[in-house]
Amino acid sequence: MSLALDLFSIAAISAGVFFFLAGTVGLLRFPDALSRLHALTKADNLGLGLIVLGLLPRAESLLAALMLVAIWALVQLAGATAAQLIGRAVRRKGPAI
Amino acid sequence: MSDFLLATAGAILFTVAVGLVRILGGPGDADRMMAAQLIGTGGIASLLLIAAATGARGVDDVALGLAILAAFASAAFVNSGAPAEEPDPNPADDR
Amino acid sequence: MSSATLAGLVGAALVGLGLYGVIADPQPLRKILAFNLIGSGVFLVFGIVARKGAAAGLSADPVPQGMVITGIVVAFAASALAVALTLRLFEETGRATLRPDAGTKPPDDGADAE
Amino acid sequence: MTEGASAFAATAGGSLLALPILVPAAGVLLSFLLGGRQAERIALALMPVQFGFAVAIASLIWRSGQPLVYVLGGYAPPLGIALRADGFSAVMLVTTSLIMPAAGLYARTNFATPNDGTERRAPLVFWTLLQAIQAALSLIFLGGDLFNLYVALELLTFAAAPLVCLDGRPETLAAALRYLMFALFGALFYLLGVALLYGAYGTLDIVLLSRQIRAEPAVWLAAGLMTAGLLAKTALFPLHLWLPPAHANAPAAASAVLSGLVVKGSFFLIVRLWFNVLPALPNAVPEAILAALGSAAILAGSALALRQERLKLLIAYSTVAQIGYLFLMFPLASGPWSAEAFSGGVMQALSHAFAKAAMFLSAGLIAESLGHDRIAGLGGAGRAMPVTFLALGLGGLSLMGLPPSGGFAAKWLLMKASIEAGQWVWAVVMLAGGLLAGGYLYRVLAPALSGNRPQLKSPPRRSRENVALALALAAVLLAFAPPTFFAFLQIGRPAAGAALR
Amino acid sequence: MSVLQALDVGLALLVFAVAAWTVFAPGPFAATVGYVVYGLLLSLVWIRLFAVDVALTEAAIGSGVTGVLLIGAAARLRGAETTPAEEALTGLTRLFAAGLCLLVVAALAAVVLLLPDQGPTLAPQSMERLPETGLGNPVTAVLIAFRSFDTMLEKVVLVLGVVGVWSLAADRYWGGAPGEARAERPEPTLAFFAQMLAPIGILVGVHVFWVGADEPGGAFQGGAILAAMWMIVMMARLTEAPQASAFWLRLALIAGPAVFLAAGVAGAVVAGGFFAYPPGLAKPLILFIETFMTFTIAVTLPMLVAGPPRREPRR
Repeated sequence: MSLALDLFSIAAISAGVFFFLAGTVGLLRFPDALSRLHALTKADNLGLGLIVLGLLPRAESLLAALMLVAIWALVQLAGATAAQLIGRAVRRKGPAI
Repeated sequence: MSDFLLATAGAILFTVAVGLVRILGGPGDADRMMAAQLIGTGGIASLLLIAAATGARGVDDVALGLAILAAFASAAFVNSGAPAEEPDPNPADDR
Repeated sequence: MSSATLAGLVGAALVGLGLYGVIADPQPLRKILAFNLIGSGVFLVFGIVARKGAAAGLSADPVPQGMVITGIVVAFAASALAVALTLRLFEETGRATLRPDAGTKPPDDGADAE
Repeated sequence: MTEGASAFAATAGGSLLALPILVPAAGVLLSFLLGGRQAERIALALMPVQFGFAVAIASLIWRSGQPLVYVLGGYAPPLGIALRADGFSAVMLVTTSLIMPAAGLYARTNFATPNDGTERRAPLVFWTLLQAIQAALSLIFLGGDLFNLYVALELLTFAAAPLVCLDGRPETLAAALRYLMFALFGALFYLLGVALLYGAYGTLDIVLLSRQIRAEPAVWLAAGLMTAGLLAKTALFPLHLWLPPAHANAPAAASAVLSGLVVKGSFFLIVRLWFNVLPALPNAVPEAILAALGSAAILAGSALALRQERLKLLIAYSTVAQIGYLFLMFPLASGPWSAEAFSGGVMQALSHAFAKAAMFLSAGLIAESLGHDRIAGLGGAGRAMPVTFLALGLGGLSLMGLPPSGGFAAKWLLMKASIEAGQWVWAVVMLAGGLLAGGYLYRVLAPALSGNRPQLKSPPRRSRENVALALALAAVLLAFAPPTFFAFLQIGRPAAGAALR
Repeated sequence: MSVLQALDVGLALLVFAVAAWTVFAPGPFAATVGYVVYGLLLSLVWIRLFAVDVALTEAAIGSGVTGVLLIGAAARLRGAETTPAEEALTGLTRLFAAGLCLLVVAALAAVVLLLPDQGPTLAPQSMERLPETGLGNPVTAVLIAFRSFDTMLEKVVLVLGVVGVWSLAADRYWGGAPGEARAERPEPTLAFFAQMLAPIGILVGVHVFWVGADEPGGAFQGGAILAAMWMIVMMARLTEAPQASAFWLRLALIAGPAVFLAAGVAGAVVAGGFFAYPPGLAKPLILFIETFMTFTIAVTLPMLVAGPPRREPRR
């Protein structure tokens, strides 16, 4: 059982790292600010989500697990908001701001 | 297992660092703000991984605090850059 | 090398970087950033002192930790005051500068008549 | 720590030590809360109280012949914080509690709240921060813990910096910002030294530290960093650049407090550091460096004062020079002549505090009456406002070190000590500094006392002239300090370094 | 080298690189964003030093609130970015500065390396006296009991900070409200975010304050998170800063230090010394003081960020 959970953790966390990597590659390769923003938010939040998922089985208590989920949810909210705000600023003033 | 967690934390920090090199330099201030956003998510991820690996107590609260404040820099950036009263030049785009 | 010593070396480097910024950078805002770098370097030195004082079942000496928390709050207040001064100076003069001769212009009227 | 227990046996009346800090701090909070005219009322009402505390502390020390000690919260050092008052602390407390009300009485005209009681910006800020300076200085004079003293330094910075730009002119804003930057630099370097000392000895209590200090790299570095930081706050040459614009542009009452008292706060800590914390170090070289910087300050500050065109800037540069004298005591106060040199240094701090406060207040009156403070335009002004110029001149007497004045007593003691110690060079510098001071004061006084009476915009109010004159007379009267005064200064002074070496 | 050590080295290099960026970045805005990134990384370092209370403070104040302050300032200072030639330092001065800094770094690094692995500590004394306070978190005990005098005075410093910032107002705005006015039509994204976040953040802030008695957390950290919530609601222009002359605002700004000071003086009457707590009553008294301190910090930090009053007072 514990081995299965460990394997699950390893799989989820590795997938999470992969998405972080993908996000960074997107940042490096995409030509304009808006698509870079897209790469950043989507990949990062998926990445964090998978890492949280992988850490869930290792949480000491139900409360700690809920905390992890809450952290993920808050980052989702913050990421979506920041992306909106930055994206709109880019569109309003042009990418040079 | 804890070595694995630490290694992933390191890997995330590394990718974040590579991303920072790209976007801290710009070209625009918007790109730079993305750097703050990137390190926010990446930092929280590695914080959780390090905490799980080293068993330090109370780190969840730190991650929670960082998560709450994650969008603040962007909010300050937008807030001081463009007055809210200014009509959106292109309202149709907002949807 | 322990992680505490490593953090101490980072702290030393931060103090140096910040000091360079404070001396070499003419813009007030960047000086404020540099001050914050020095500050966090100093706090890290407190941090390693605390970590090396791990004892009695604690993983770090609480006394320096308390001092760092006090210091972070004071540093924030100092930044806020410096930023407010810089912004006001910018509003008044259209530029933010610390030129020495900015202070030596004689006032047009009574030096301190309110 | 049982070893330290005896150092913290609470002395009778020790709880008095908390009051000169807590009462003005409470005054700050109340003034800010109630606002309007209450700030002025609270500030002025607490000043005699503060004087009472200072005198009570001094008399307790005098009667017992011992320093007063108080442990806060029942947590003895090293875990907790102690307050300590020796003779030097008490003298500085009394001086502060005399100069503060003078500045306060003078400032009532400039910082009055209108009759309808509407709160105004400058008065509220001035009266609140004046009390904050009082609290910070009390803490500096009484603090027995190096981190607690860091908090005191920050309190002092936050209280003093906004006073510089109270009138909001752009050049005052720049001066305030520069002052703030130097002060922050100073506080951070001081704090870094504190961190190293804690790392080496696990305590920040001055008495406990002084028993353990050994000459080792961490201590040397800490001493260097803390001294550098405090020198920046004291504006010792070559870290003096911030002082003249800041002190010359502040309102006169604030300048008097800043120049007379606030720079003495960080000077006091340098004395504490070298004489109370680090007496066990072989300190001949660092103390010679301090005195060399002091000498440079005397010569450079005086020379720059000679070239100023504005009276307040001239007085501010003279502060740069007079601060230099304070540091001449360091190489002399460790030898067999230590008592004399120490007394001389303290006397210089006191007499400069009174004299400089008197001069800034006089300069403020002159600027208000003439509408400017250009030295070239002072011709005949001395005839129009004789009392003001008398105060200015008496203050100047003390700066030059002519008898009878506190400045003379100070320089005489220092000079005697330097000659007895065979360190002639400091005596020569002091003589040169006195001559230069005579030069820049002559530039001001000679034209003012001759020529036609100028048309005054408004004659200075008599009561305000008297305040300045009283301060100047206090500087003169210091010359007649009895021997018991100098004995008092030695109370609680650790046996000079020589005894330990 | 273990994985953990490798991670530490990597983290150290990253912190150093970002710090160097803030010093050498081409423009003030780029430097400021670098500083925000740096502040966040520092929280990780503090976790590695097992100083979780400090990490929380650094995350909330050092990175979060300071970030808003500095980014806002950098955005407003656009146009002041060019450095006139006469202000640039000469190469020689730079070289001298660099030499001086290297000297400081070398000396400091040497001393850091010389510090013994097991240094002097007050941890045992703290643990010995901890039961008297009724607290479980020794860092909180240091702040509110052992060195309460520092903490109280530092609260006074915050009040002076507000006085100093407000003193920069133009005379006609004295007593008016700082910051931006409430918007008729707030930015929808930001408004939504603020409305979503504020209730959660308030909950978290109170939680962090409350657990601070026994776990990492406390008045500073909880208060800073609460402060951030007020700031985001103001940034979204859902509400505006109160007038600087408002009595309740002044009361809120001094409540923390005033209650602390009053309790300290009361200690002289009932517990035999200034800032002493009566045995048995220490914990409730400490929580009482901390409640007011949390509240005051929550009000003070946004006021420090909002800057001097910028609008004429309403009567």
